[in-house]
Amino acid sequence: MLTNFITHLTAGLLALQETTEELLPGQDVSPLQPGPQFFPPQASTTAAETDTVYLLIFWLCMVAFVIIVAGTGYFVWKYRARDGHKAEKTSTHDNVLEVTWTVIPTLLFGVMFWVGMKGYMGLKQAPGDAYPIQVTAQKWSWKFTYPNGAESPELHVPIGRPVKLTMTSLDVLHSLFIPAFRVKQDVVPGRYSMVWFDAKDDLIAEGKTVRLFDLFCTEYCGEQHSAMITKVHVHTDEAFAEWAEETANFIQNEPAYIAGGKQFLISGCNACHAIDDAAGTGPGLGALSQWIKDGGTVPVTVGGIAQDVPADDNYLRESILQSSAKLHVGYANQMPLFQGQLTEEQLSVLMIYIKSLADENYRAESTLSQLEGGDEGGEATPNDAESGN
Amino acid sequence: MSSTSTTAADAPHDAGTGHGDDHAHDVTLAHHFESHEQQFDAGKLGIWVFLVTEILFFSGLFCAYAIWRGLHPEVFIYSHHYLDTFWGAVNTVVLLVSSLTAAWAVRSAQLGDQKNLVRNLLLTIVCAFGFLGIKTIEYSAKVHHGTLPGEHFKPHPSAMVLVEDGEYIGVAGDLARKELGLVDPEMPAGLTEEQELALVEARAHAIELYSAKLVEQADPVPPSVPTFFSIYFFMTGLHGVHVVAGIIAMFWLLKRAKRGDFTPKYFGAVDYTALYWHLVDLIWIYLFPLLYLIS
Amino acid sequence: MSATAAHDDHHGLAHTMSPKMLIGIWAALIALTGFTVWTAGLHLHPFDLVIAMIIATVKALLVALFFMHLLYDRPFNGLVFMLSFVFAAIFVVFSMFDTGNNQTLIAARSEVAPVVEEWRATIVEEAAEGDMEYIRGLVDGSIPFEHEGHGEAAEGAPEGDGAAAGH
Amino acid sequence: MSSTTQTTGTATTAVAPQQSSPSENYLNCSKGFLSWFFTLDHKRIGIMYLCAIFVSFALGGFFALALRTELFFPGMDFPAIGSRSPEAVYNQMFTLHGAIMVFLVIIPSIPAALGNFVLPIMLGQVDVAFPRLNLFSFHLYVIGAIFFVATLLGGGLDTGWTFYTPYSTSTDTMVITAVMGAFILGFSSIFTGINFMVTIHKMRPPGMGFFNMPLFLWGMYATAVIQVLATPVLGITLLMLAIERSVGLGIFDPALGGDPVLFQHFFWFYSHPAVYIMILPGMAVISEIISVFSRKHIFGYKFIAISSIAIALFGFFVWGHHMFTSGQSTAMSTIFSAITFSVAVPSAIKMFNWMTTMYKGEIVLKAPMVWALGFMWLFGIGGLTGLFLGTMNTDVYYHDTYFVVAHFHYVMVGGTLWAFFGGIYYWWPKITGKMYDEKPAIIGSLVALLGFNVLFFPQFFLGNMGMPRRYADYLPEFTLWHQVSTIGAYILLVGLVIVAWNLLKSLTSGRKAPANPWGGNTLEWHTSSPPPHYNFENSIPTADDPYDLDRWAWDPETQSYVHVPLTEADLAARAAHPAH
Repeated sequence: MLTNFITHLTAGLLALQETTEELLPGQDVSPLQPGPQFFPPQASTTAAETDTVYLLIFWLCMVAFVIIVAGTGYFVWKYRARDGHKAEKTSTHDNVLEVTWTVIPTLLFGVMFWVGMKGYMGLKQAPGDAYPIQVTAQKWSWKFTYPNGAESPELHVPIGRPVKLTMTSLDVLHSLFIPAFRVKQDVVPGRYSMVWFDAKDDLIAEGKTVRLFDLFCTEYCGEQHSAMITKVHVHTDEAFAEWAEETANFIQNEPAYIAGGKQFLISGCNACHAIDDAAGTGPGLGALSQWIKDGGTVPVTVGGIAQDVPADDNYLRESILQSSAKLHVGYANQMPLFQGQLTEEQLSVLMIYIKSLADENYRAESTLSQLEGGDEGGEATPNDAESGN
Repeated sequence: MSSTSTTAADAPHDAGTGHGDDHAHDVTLAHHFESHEQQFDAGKLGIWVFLVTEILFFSGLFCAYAIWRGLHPEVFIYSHHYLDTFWGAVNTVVLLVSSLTAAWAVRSAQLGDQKNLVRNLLLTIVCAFGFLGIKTIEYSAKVHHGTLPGEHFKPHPSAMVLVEDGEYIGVAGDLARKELGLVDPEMPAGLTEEQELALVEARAHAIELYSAKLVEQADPVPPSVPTFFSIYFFMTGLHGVHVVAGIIAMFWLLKRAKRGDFTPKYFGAVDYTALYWHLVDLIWIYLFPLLYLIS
Repeated sequence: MSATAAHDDHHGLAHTMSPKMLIGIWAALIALTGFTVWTAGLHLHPFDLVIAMIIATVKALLVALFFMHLLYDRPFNGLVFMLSFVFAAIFVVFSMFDTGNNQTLIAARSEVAPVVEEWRATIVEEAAEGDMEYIRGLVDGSIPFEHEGHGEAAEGAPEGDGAAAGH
Repeated sequence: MSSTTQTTGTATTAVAPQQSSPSENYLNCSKGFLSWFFTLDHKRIGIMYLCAIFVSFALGGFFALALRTELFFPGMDFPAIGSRSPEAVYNQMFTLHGAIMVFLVIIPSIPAALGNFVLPIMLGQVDVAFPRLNLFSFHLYVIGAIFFVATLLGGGLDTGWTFYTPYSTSTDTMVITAVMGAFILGFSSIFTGINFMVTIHKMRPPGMGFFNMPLFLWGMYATAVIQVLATPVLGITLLMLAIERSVGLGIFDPALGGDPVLFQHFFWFYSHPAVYIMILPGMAVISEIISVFSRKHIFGYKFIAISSIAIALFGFFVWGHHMFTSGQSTAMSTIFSAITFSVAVPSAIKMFNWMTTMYKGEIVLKAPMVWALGFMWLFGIGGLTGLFLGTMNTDVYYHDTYFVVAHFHYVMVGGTLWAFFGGIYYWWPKITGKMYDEKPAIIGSLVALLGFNVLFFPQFFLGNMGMPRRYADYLPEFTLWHQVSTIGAYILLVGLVIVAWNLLKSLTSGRKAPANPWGGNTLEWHTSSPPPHYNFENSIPTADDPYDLDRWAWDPETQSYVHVPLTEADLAARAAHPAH
């Protein structure tokens, strides 16, 4: 642990200097006006109201806090025990005072409740013409589905238009949080929850087409909870239309192993699986790919009994759709079932991609960082960083 | 709940406060109490507060029940056909009898009537065992039907509720018995044990097949039926645990009563246990209609 | 000590119930039990639940007031007891209200419980192949029953393997 | 019910306590492990709780430091343990930190440890109403703690202390063991509550009506009300969770048609009132300390007393404010938000009354008062930041971010733990019969205060920046404040080490404590330090106005306060102005 720590000490200090990040084509990174008091920029139409409510309460609290600290501090100094000073007999109760400091806070609290409630109602009622996006969360990835059938692991939205997310989870509770938009909503298995926002239309400068914001999972969901971070891409209208069109048809339009790599990201496989041999929450897939290529075997447990099974297409297919059937030795049964979640088409490109990992001819083109550099791209997850080591 | 301390207590007895009752050697008064009255009242408040915690404890289950019944009324209407109202009612009566004897035990203790105290306690214990016995009959029927909670819910095909013209007509196995004239099947005389067994099996099998045939007439089974049985077993099971605890307490009282511990000045333990027992009864008074009398 | 009813004894530390009262209350409880079973049989939808609850509450009151001596006890004990119901009610009502509000959200995605689904599938499959004649034959003994477990016995059924009872 | 009449007439009969401590006291009247572990003496039980709580606190604190250390840099610094990844190790640590601190430390801290010691003596009694139940609840505490240790050793727990479904029903860690531990600890808490409630109701001494009770007892009473009303619901919830996990109950499981949000209702119905189980006793201790160390009668006694009860009762109506983003219906959220603010009012009332008590007093800055002042500031921040979380749209932003983490640590550590330490210093002479060294005590308190603020104040900034809680790793832009926070954790550690060293040292080298070192007028100061086995050597003093500090005068010779009987003039003054 100590060596780890020292490594990070140096790495961390270096990281502080390194701020350059690979940019997407057309990405706007010009600074936005930050929100008050460490808040991120107000990037949605409702953000300003939340911040105003915050500031109102903040200043009221400051007044109260100054009264407490200054009052106690002054009394401690003024009435400190010392020679010649005696406690004075004062009244032990005063109903007028009591009523005063009961009524005034009550009224102020009433104001806070009221403004907070008004803001909340605004967050709850999506405009009727909102652009609908379906959100499916699972350990530990997001999948966003758009009306034209496009799917993506990162959220893409058009600028200046209300967007309504209808969300559900396939396993445990998650929570979608976009700080810059000041919205958060739990994603509950077994029901739909809704959140809406409208990205302000002055976020992207002339000549640029996209701006990125962070999107976090804020409901604790297990091991890789802290890696369940993704990006929101706010596109200009034309760029969004183009992106949606391209993404909806990527399986048809791209070579299978490239499309498979994108599907790999969309399905969130990269949250647990490295594409080389590195172990994550799940086994690295490079080794498996090699085994399949070599006609080798995989050490698995079936119903608790360890055995070696042939590494072939059927094994791969079964492991994707129903991983619990043959569990790779040394890993917990954590993987979600993809049965019914993937079309045959998606499954086949995914399998082609995984099998291509062992193949020199494809590897260079189909590595994830390469894919992420495109429209799908964005923040490298900690796992990718690991696999790069 | 009793707070009496049998450890001899020679507390400093408060001459200064004017409560100089001479009770230093009264083993029925704990050293930290001033008087029997204070001791009794403290215990009584204690047990009432304990009963409050019991009610809130059960309230969680009643809440789950209420919410589930609100969400899925069809499940409750469907599933309650598995519960036997007859045995439920009999058990209610058994518990009411035990409540009477428990209350009477308190009266006997208050009057110092040791013989009646012992007798009433015994009767209460008998009723409590009777209650558990009947519960066992009901539970074994559930086990037989496979209508167990949650993931253990694997009902036997003959244990399916059937519907005709939107009306529930009963559990398939029961209907099959009626239809096939198997309501009290008599064994032909002179069969070997093996043949008897075979016949029983044949009949059981027939019932199964018959009920399976009827299934087609049934409306879709409501989802979440297993949860009804979860709630049923949880509520009645927890209640059963309380009955067992009551029995243990009652045996302890019985032992002390026989020893002659209780006097008109000192009968708190009997009173407190009886209060607990009445609460167990009271909870059943609600469980019975909520689980058995749904229509 | 607390209030006492004129016709009741009062011994020592607490109120004592007379045998007459005890039996009377008990008889009332039994009668109410019979009554509630009877009303349940009448299928007075949608009032059946309300009626059953009113009867249960009357019974509970009888038990609490007399068997538990609340009527004669210190009022504070009664207050404490009542308080528990108030708080239980807050808990149940608030939770129910919220869940009731969300019912549509839940219903939108509620899936049929897999276990029930599976169960139905097997039964329907089995039922399709059943045959009354065969069943009657089994019962009256005209069709011999091989006692070698259900599965094999069922295979003798005219139409089929589907009738194999799943155990 | 009790009478509230004054008993000024009998007050003169109060006898000054013996200044010379009797040779035999509760500490040395019997010896051996069993004489402690199976004692019925509330004082010994209180001390055993105190020790157990300190051990748990050390364990929980160790986890906290490990977490903070890991968070010093972005990236994972924990080693993988067995098949558990570094992230999984982190998750288990924050879970156990939370569970241990909540269930084993904060909830029992003041009621079970200090309350057990002080409450019967304050009432002039030999013991609590049910001594064996009291011992039983301590044994339950130990058993519950053993379950937690078993969880720790047997595979850990990674659900967070909140046990939210369906994660808790699907994870492969030792949820059932931990849940059973919490269940048992819940009953320990319930039995303590029953005991205190009955003791306060039925065993007040002559002359002590409800409105003559020390405010500490009011706090204990309000706490007991919550313990009795809320904890059973936690019990049944945890039982349901255990059964849900073992056989698939179906009530919380969406796969069986259940509703995971329902679990949150069940859980917070207990756990929100539970935060008042944590803070009310703290407020109770502070009410005592502020008055005694300002040498003034407490101001607004009735308002402080009733506000405790108000907090206890209102606390039951507000649990939904933990669920504004959970999928709770908008209508319920609105109702819960509105009621939430009603709980803030009584806390404000207390704060203002304490300040007014200090007004024109003679403020003695000894260790208990320093902790009490720290309490007022830290709880002030904790309480005020709570307003952002009760307000609906700001809560949507803050829910499950570091802002919440900072807020509840300000309340639970800055509030409860500060009051706990204040109370320990305040009653230390009474409990141990030894005086501690004043200077290191104050230094320890100030270092801890500094460390605490450096530790948790930056977390408000992190919250504003949008840093989610329960993250094993974070984005680089959060690095700076995480580092400041980690440094604060070590400063706090230094402060607490000074405190521990100071207290332990007093046991061996401390000056012998007089009966009344601070001049308090509650009944525990009327007996020797440490008290005899049955609390009062000769006679139990008649209860008087607990805040009439004029009854005690400083005697430089014995370095303690001595009792001053009421004069005719005092009696006349009282007749003219009844105290409350």
